[in-house]
Amino acid sequence: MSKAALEPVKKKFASEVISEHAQHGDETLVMKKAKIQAICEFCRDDPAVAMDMLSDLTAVDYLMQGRETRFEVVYHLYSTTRRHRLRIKLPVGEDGAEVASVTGVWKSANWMEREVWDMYGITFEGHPDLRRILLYEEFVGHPLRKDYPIAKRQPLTRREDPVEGIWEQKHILTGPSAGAHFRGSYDIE
Amino acid sequence: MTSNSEQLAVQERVALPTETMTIMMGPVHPAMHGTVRVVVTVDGERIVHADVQVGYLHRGFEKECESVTWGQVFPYTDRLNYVSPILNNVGYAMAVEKLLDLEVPERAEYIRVISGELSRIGDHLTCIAAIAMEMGAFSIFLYCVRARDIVYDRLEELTGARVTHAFCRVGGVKDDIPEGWLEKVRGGFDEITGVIDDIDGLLTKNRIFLDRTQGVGVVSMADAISSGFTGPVGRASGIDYDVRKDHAYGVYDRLDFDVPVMDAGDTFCRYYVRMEEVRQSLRIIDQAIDQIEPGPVKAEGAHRVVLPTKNETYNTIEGMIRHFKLVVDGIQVPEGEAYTYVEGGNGELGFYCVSDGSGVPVKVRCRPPCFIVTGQLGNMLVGHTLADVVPIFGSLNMIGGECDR
Amino acid sequence: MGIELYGVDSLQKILGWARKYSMFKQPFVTACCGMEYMSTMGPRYDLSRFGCEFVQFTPRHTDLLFVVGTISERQAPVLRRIYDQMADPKFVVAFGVCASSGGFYQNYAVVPGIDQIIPVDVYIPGCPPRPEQVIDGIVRLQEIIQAGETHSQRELRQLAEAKG
Amino acid sequence: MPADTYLPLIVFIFVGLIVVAMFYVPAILMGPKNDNDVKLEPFECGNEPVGEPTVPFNPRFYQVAILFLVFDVEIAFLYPWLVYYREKPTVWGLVIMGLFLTVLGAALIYVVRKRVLRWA
Repeated sequence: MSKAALEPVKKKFASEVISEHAQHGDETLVMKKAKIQAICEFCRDDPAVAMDMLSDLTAVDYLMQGRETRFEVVYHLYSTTRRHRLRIKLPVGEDGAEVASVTGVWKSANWMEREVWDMYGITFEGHPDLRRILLYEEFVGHPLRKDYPIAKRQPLTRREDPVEGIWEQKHILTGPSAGAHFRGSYDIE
Repeated sequence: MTSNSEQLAVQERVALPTETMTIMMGPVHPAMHGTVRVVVTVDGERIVHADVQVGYLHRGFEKECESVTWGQVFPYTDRLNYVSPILNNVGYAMAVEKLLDLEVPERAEYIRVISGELSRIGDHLTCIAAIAMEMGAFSIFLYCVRARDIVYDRLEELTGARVTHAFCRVGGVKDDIPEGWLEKVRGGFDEITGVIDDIDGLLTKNRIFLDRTQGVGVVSMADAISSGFTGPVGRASGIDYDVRKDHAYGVYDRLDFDVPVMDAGDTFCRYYVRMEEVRQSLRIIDQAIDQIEPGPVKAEGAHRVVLPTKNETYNTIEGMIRHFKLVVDGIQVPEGEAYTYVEGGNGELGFYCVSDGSGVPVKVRCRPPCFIVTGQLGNMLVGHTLADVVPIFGSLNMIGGECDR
Repeated sequence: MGIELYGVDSLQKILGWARKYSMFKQPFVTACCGMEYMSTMGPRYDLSRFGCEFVQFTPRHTDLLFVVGTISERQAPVLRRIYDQMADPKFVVAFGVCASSGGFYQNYAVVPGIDQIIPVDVYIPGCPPRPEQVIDGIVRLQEIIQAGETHSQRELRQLAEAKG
Repeated sequence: MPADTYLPLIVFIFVGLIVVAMFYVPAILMGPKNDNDVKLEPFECGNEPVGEPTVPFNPRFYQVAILFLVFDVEIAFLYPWLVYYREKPTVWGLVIMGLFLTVLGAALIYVVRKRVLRWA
């Protein structure tokens, strides 16, 4: 986490930098989201920075903390040659939550961006096939948003769904309570 | 003669056009570990396109972490990479300790190293068992499971559970080592080494195994770096990056071990790097057992973080209040964010934790090494035959819990 | 329809004995319980001592659906389809707390217990259950089979009769 | 020497049928029948079946099947000839089988030279 990673980027994209800190030793740059592709290409190609691996890409929802821009997309970059790291954070507003995709720069971004789209609803324009990765297509909404209730289920199938043929009528047992409705005990002895 | 077969091929393509067939190697498939569906478009036997669909074991890890206190997240981290659970515990514990700037006593670090390396041996043994069994070598599966049961016995004696240990705590580990445990751990070494040598003899020179794994699923070093390959899969493609060596955390700088790196980048290398790493882990545990000294197991004097001992809780009012506050409101982690990374079973296992000062985390992001590796499975499969899907997928060691979280 | 045999006691005993000691297992393995399932199948705990060793991955050749691990909402239709495609007589064992009740994943992603989707005969608690618990669950199921109709069979039969 | 009666053959076939019936008839009689439409669909790893199975694929696979058939039947013909030849080794028998083997040997050489199977 040496300073060497942060200075060149800050010098080159001074206009983009919003703020900078090094909490707990993690060099972090908070930047505007407009030129993220150029920044990432610079990070990868510049010999002094040489971030040839995108270690992690995720987003954070600051709805409860009352920030003006709700989301924040976080990139963790790593250099296998220089052995140093850098974190880039892009504040992203809620309406029109859109960031340029960096799959062109690193191949590992492909699935991570799909997961951020699936979980937070932040679209990555320029992504080869942006579709849900962890949830099923019929799922409505983005679960990791703070305003999505944790237990709001959208079941694909339940026991009483008719299977053609034998299960057509409602199943004969009492209603589908929390799965504990037929604890019959078998008197075997 | 060869021109003759080219003409033959050209005539065929013109006269007898063929169509591709879509085959679903779905979640219920012996080689797909139950949670991945690969929709393969096949021309004859050659794979033209493979769409890998994961998410069948998405259990909402992050959503659950955002609704429990910092201390209660540990059981969830067990079930991320459930093949080497203690490595996840250590990763998450270090992330919170980084946020708290907390010092962990040396003995706790050594216990974390010993149990973590035991967990890593279990991970590699399970992966080798899966690779071999899916290619028909069922006896290797039985050898590996027998050796892994030894590891599970030692970890059960230490933590109380065979698979889901929840052994680490913020600021150290749950309990000290039971009596005579270290000798038992060392006693199990020769059996594990015996099993590894048996597998070496059976598989590494086995003609069928070599033909099916060498030169299959090759990933060049440049591709591997751009695709974020870390861990055994990355080291098999030539990336000399091991978090324990390059960013030594805990007491790894006092232990010497070497990092096996091969550069062919095919399925055989991924298998062989894991075999070598089991031996290195045994070496690490051996040295750690020699270097460990008695001492406290939890951070001293960190009243706001570490639970008081049982007799303090029941006999003193301060202990009881402290215990009550810690359990109900959780550890009050100061506001901020931190990213720590450890060498997990499949690679760089990172934890990015964000806290807003309350007892409940805002975000606990786990960097899933096998999710990022499986992302490239689609490109690796193109051009291979249908039978190669099994060894390639087996060698990536995709674990459902860590991949889908 | 099968000949009404449940009346003939001695033949039913033979039938129960034959079915209980020759169960072909469809391991529907998804999550951490899979590790304990491997240990149960391994040489040390060895589930095959109870006649329940042979592992088949197609529902056509199996009569015991061993649901091992968490069933997420995305996996539910797959589980339902596998259960429907299994040959009769079929039994279902829920292996582990996540399969029995969703475990400590009570959220949008996980089915709260597979009895929300298919009828279950034996629930094995534990997260993951120890191999001994699994063997006890299998022995429990064998007792139920020996006693005649298991729960899911009775339900299927009643529904078949109700359908006429 | 032709067997004077065919009784052993009939008994052999009859016992075979009995054993087969022993497995199938009880299963058909005593097995519960709960058919539904999903059960009759093809099994595709837990998904709805996609695409139709009869897709025109490469004729090379058909070629491999035919080649196997030819050489397998050749071995099938060798067995009775060998048993018979061992009892009464005549030159004429050798000539006939030699002719048979040379024809098939030529076919094998042709296949190898044409590199028909070299399409991996």
